[in-house]
Amino acid sequence: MNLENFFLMRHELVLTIITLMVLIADLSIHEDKKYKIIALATTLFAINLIIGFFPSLTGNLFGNMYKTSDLQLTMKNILNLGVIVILLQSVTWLKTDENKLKISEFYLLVFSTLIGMQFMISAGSFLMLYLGLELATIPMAALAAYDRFRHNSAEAGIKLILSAAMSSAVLILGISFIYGTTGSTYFDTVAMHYSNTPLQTLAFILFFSGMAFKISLVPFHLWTADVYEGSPVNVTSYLSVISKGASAFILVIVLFTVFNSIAMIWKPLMYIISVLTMTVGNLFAIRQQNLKRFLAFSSIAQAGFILLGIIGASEIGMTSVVYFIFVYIFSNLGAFGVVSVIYYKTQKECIDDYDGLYHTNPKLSLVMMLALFSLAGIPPVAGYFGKFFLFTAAASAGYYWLVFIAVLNATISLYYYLLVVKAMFINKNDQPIAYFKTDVPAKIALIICVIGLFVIGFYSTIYQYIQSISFGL
Amino acid sequence: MDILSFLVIIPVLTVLGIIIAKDPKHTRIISAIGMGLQLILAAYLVFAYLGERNAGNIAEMLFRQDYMWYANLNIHYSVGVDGISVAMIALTAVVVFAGIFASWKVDFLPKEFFISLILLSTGVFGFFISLDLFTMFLFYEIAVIPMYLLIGIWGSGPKEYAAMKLTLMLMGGSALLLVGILGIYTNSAPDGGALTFNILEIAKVHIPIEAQRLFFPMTFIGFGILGALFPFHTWSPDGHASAPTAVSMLHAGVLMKLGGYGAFRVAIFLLPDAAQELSWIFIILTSISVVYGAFGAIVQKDLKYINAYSSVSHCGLVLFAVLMMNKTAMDGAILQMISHGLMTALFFALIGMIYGRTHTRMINEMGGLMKVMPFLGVAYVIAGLASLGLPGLSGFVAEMTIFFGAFQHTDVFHRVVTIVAVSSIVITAVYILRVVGALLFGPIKNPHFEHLEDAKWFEKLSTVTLILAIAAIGIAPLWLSNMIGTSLQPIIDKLSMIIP
Amino acid sequence: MTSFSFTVLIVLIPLFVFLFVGLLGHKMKPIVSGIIGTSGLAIAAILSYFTAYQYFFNTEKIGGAYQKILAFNTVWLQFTDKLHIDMGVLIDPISVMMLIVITTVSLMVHIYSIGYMKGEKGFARFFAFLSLFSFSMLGLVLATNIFQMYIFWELVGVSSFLLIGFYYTKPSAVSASKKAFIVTRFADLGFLIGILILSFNTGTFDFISLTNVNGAAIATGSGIAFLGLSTMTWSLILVFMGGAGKSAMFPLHIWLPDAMEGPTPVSALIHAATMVVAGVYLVARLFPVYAISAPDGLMVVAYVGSFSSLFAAVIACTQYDIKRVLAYSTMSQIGYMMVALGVSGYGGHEGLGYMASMFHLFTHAMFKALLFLGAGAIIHSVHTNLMTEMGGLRKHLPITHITFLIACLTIAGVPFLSAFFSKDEILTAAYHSNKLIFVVQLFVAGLTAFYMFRLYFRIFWNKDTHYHHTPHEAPLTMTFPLIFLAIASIFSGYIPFSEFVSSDSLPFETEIEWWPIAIPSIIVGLLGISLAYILYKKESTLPHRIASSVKFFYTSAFNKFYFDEIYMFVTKKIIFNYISRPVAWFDRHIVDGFMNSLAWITNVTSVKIKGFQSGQLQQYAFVFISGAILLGILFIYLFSI
Amino acid sequence: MSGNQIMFIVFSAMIVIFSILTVTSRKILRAAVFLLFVLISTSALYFMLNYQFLAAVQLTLYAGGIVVLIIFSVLLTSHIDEKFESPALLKRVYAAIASILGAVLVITTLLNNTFVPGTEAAKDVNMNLIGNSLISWGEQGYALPFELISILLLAAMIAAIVVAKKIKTK
Amino acid sequence: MNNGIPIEYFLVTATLMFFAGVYGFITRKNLITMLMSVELMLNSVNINFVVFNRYLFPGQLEGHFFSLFVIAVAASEAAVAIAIIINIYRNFQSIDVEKTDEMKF
Repeated sequence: MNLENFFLMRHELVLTIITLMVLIADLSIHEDKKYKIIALATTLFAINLIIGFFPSLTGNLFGNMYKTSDLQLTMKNILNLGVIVILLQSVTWLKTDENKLKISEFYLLVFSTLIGMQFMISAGSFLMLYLGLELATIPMAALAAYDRFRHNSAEAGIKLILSAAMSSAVLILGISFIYGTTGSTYFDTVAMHYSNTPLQTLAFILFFSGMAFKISLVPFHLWTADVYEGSPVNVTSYLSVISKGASAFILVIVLFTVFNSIAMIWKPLMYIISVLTMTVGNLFAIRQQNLKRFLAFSSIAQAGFILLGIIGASEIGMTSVVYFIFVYIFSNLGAFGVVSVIYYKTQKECIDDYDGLYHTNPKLSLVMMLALFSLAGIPPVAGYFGKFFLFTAAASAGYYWLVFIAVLNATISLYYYLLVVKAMFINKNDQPIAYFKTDVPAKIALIICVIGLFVIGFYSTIYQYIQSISFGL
Repeated sequence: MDILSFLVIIPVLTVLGIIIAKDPKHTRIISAIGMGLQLILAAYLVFAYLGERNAGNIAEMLFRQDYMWYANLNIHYSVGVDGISVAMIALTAVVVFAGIFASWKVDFLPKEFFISLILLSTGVFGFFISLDLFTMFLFYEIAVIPMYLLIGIWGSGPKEYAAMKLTLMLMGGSALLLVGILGIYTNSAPDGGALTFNILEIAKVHIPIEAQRLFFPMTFIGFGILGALFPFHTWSPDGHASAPTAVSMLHAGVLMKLGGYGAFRVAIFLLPDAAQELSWIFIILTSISVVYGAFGAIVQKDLKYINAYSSVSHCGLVLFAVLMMNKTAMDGAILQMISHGLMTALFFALIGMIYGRTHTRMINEMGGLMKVMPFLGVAYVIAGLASLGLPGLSGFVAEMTIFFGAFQHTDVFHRVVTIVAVSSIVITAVYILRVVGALLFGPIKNPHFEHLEDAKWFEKLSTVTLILAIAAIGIAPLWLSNMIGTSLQPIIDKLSMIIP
Repeated sequence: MTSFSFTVLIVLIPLFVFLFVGLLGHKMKPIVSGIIGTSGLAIAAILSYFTAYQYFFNTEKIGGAYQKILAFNTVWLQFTDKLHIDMGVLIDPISVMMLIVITTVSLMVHIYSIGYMKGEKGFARFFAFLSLFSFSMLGLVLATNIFQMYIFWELVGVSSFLLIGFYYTKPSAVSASKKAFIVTRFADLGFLIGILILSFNTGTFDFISLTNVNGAAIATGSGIAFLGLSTMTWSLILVFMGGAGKSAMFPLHIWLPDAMEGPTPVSALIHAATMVVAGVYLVARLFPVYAISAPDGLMVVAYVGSFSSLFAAVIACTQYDIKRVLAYSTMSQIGYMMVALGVSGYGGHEGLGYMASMFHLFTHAMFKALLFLGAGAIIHSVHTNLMTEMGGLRKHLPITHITFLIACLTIAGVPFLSAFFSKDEILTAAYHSNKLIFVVQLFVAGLTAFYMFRLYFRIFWNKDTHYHHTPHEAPLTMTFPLIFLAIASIFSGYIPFSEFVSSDSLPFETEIEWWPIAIPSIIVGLLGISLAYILYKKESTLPHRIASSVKFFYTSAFNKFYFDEIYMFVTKKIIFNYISRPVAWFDRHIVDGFMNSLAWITNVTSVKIKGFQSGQLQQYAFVFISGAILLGILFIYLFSI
Repeated sequence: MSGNQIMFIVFSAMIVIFSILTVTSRKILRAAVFLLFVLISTSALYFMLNYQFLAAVQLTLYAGGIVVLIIFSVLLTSHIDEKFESPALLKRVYAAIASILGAVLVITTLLNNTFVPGTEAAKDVNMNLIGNSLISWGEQGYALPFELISILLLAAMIAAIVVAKKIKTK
Repeated sequence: MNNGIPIEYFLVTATLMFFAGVYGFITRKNLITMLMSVELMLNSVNINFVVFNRYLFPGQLEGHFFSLFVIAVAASEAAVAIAIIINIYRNFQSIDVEKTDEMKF
């Protein structure tokens, strides 16, 4: 082990160091000045983000337990990018009275879950995958329950931790069978020994159920809406964007590298799950009033679309999944950003409350609209490109009917996204949300999102870069 | 110089200009200037195109520009025009220009209104210049979405319902379309090689017939929904009825043409075998559209509904002609698109102006308006006459070309449906005269109408632009018809190769 | 050979006048627009006379026949390689004759209108429309091909529509104009389909190649196609349908009486002299095709014409509105022309009917225009259309009285007036071809004389009605055309028509067959006049008693045999209530309902499945586990590959 | 029947019975104690399989740590002698169906599977090996997970504190 | 083979334990008992790992260590879960899972 090796896993290392620094700072700062942690942690994380973009080596460490490649590095960078946006959006919330004394805990928990996700992405064995997953989940429950005196927050926390615990039990049951049939938990070895004997199929399905839980695929999604609704807004966006993105990444990697040999099993599986997820997510989203819950179901439906790329099971598929998640992060963060800004100013988070928003807060409405259009896959925002490439991937593999169902679902989804747009732009309201100034960090975060929404779509280099690095998988 | 891209750039710049504009007046002026430039550019394009052709340039598409965009999917930003697209671009420019003036007095959120309107037109222009299915679809969707806001915010009546229905149905159509396009893409290299979205390159290969059978209906219905194909037309009456003036103009005038244009440029051109094989189904549907729309229009009371149904009928004729798949009929189809685009835009502009004065669109509440507003009345009569196919106006030229083209088929089926389609001209006359009679003639029913003002200058400008265009085509159709016909040749050649 | 390219101007001048007056008319003094219109037409008329002179006297004939001269031709629209619509001017005997008729009558009507329309709102508009009509009608007759004819045919229709509906604030005028347009439009549908079939079979629109007796076109499509008739016959019958519509032949006649809602000069010009004979002209244009390749079609023409003329004459006897009487008389007279064409053969003396038809068209234009203009003068002075409210007008309106009498005598077929000759030729042709038709036409001649003199006596003799305003003679602008046309009515019969117009363009000789044609014709005419004299010279109850004695028949005829009602029933009830309404309903409820129900189903499903998201953590777990198990079962056992 | 087999039967029977009792007992403290029995029996199985270290960890961490934690929290939140009302019948039926179906599925699949033993020679499991493995970073080294679990424990601690601690409100 | 007890016996035992846990998780109303059910499930998986390791792949210790880490994870999970349960108790004055359903549909 030498310095180069450290550099190889710099994402995780730097993040760990930052976490520790925040912890130390927290211990040494007086209670009344805790707010300084905000600036410190954000700056540190920004540095981490930049370090992440340094060119780097790729390779395996710890006897293949830790793997990194350009693709995985990119994924981590994407996650970091998302997290910094969330951190910026959270500032308003953290400055509220209630959170005054637990500012640093927020950062600690976010960073440690992020470490978990990054290890998960870089996992080279099921053990690392499992541990990363747990690290990404257990503190997350605390984040969900962060607003201690809100019933909903507590409820979200308990629902998350218990269902996560159960799902991870199912997941490791699957892993135990994988181990039992292949004699290893290392991806490389497993991949060599995997075939479609019944037990291995069962093992795969159990494993997949556990992962599906994290990505909220139907029928493993039921926790999602409640947890999203109950959690503080920024935690919800963290959950729906980063946590989900990371899990989707690793699912793709595992499917393509480890379970490649049973693609004939998981392709039809994905087909079924994808159709179910899109449809159910959409059907539930239609009736929602609470925006967080609404976005929860919408993000369930979005997960269904991701499967389309996976099912493409090709270079294009891989690329489009990563690309879509990238786009999705920005779109969803844009939407959640607006929700959070408004929620912490006015405590309103229902679609009805947004009636006539455009007339008082036009900029926020526009950002929201762009974000929703991106989620719906309407050009010229990036979501269109994301969806198009996913569909291309699935179509290239010959799944035309699946694409058709997906596009129909995209149409349904457009319906409910438009409901929000309608509320903001069309509906009349005697007492709309009054005009207010958005805090600077949140504003920056929203601007980043909007720029991202346009740039990612039109600047094809991003997509091409992703493709160039996903070649090896 | 990449003059085609300017067609997209100018509107975008105009939108940016509007965003910085300070007050509604500036907004209007900027829009007018922008779209005026666009009109000039379109006119220049027509002449440049004809010049090139006269100079002996026989390339299928002129003014080609091609930039690689998404290299790994072989997606290009690829533009080029032939006579057909040039004609459609000119149509769009005219209608948008007229639309700006028809909505001169929008006072509720004018800035947003013009932005949406021009964005919509951006999509349309982009659609017509695209040679790449990807960008084509992109622009198509860009064109559809501003409709929602335009109808939802500035519309009237059950606008939210109508806007939603319209958007969803069109998006449902684009769902089919997307699958079709992807299907074409994935089959675009049956002999190996790179898959492509480029229309011209796809046209060179022979897509396997099984794939064609699957994707032709998808593509055709996808575009057909936008072209108000029976039974997928119901967004049209509600949408038009609720939309504000300029939007109805643009929508019926231009956006619906995307359907017809796409149907032949993509569905027929790229999937000719299946088109031959399956056209009979759609011919039946379109001929139903033609007659059905006309009958539907007879009993309507709302002016916009009448026009919407009439659009169903007329646009049905476009698709009908496209499906006839011979040069004359297709020529007629394009002419009909242009002609219908102009006259329906004129109709909607006038209806908007009348509604703005009378605050009703119910024909039974009106009457004798000719007396108080002769200019609008005359214009309405002209629009009506164009619609019922009076010689000397564009509608006649288009319809006749279609009928004669369609009648070139020697089998009974094609001839019978042609005669069915022809019979619509009588029904059209019935409802047009009914409207004109009830609206303009007779005694004035409502005493308030006695003091209504006639058109203002901007309204006149809008109306006259359209009338001139209609008359120009109606009186001297040959150059246009030839311009289209020449460009149709490659398509016909491709079709004739597979006709047994 | 003389160049006839200037003839384009005959068509274009009215067009320019129309555009000029139409666009700028409201800015001028009314009289200025009247003068511009009239002078424009005067130029056109002069040019027409010049054309006629040049054509008939200064142009070389080939083989003794008048040549068809393509004075001007340009491609207007190209359909296929073979089929293209041209715009041009075709000069041949009948088109030249029509030029004369149209420009003459039109000029007279223009002059007349300056007086008649004085003080009307929309004076300029009226003249603009008149010019538009003249333009269209001239374009129609000069058409080089059937499609150009169709184009102008439609334009004529629309000008007629505009002029009938000239008093657009009057609901009856509006509905009359609508009716006229729609009925003729319906007929035009047949015309159009006819053209479709004809042009497809022959591969050309062009009249010259179509009617070339030795050409390929005429020989095509002779095989039996449908219901025992050949394609060619069908197409020509359909084309005739268009002609029947314009010329108000039974059963497409219903619009013509209503069209009298228009200003009277319009009735004179359009609905008496020119437009309504377009149908006759159309058949004459295509006559060689009819005669050679579709004799069955020609039979149809003959019977339709004959029936129409009888039918109209009967109705005319019962009407009280003077313009309606004239309208039915027009219909009846056009029936004559159709009969003449129908019974005619092709070439030489066989083609007598053809010549007679054109001849009658010519004379009819003059005297019927005169009648209408006279009627206009009467209406102008007494402000009513109903003959029941008139009587004894001969004292008040001397010039009108005399000219009207001349016209009545002419139409009644009194010897040595123009119609005597033309009608005589028709009867001759009919006699040699079809005796039944001959008898009918002879009877109609009697009826004609009767109803015309019924009209004459009711207006100018009969009781002395008391008028609110003492009627006085019309101004010179109105009486001049009356006098001019009266002269024309008297003398136009002496034109040696067969020298100029014949089916094969070869001049031939005609002579009056006194027996058995001319004499009986004169006798029935005189009988009719006498009957009218007895019944209507003085006020009496006799007509009433006669009417009551054949009450059923009389009422039917008075109500035009209920044709309006039947049509009303068909359009209003059947089309409106049983087709359109259901279509609209179907559209709203079934088609749209289907689309809406998709949305509804989605929403309902959404509500129905909300129970899955019960908020109960344990239920979530249950679904999770069940899902995993089911997927396991599915993929292990069902998909076991 | 060897002693091993008897032991196995005893312990596995205990595991199964007490598991079921844990999830059906209507008194919470009893359930906790039954859980303890299950965990101890499991640890006994580990001993049988010759994984003493793991068995020890099982006893200390699981039985000693978690169960005690659970019992504490039970004491904090419930009355000890409170008897639950039994869950709704329908719920039990559903749960039973799911569980039994799942068990049947897994068991049949397991029984149908032929397990292929690895070819490597058995390793002697001793503390030395375990300790070395935990800090080595090569193949079969667990330094990285070990570090990771430390972060996890730290994070869990922070998480538990942040959620549960009482904050002085002003 | 090993000790004369077939591997399947262990696995069946573990499976029964797992699904007992599942049953408990679905039926128990008390949050803490649900947590206990989860512990049962995790424990059962541990047995699987250990048994596989011992019976099939004694050449390395992957299963063994996996169990070890699962135990650690279970502990931290329990800690956080209990913290949240206590918080729930403070908020709802009850730890009945059926009462924590304020958010639904």
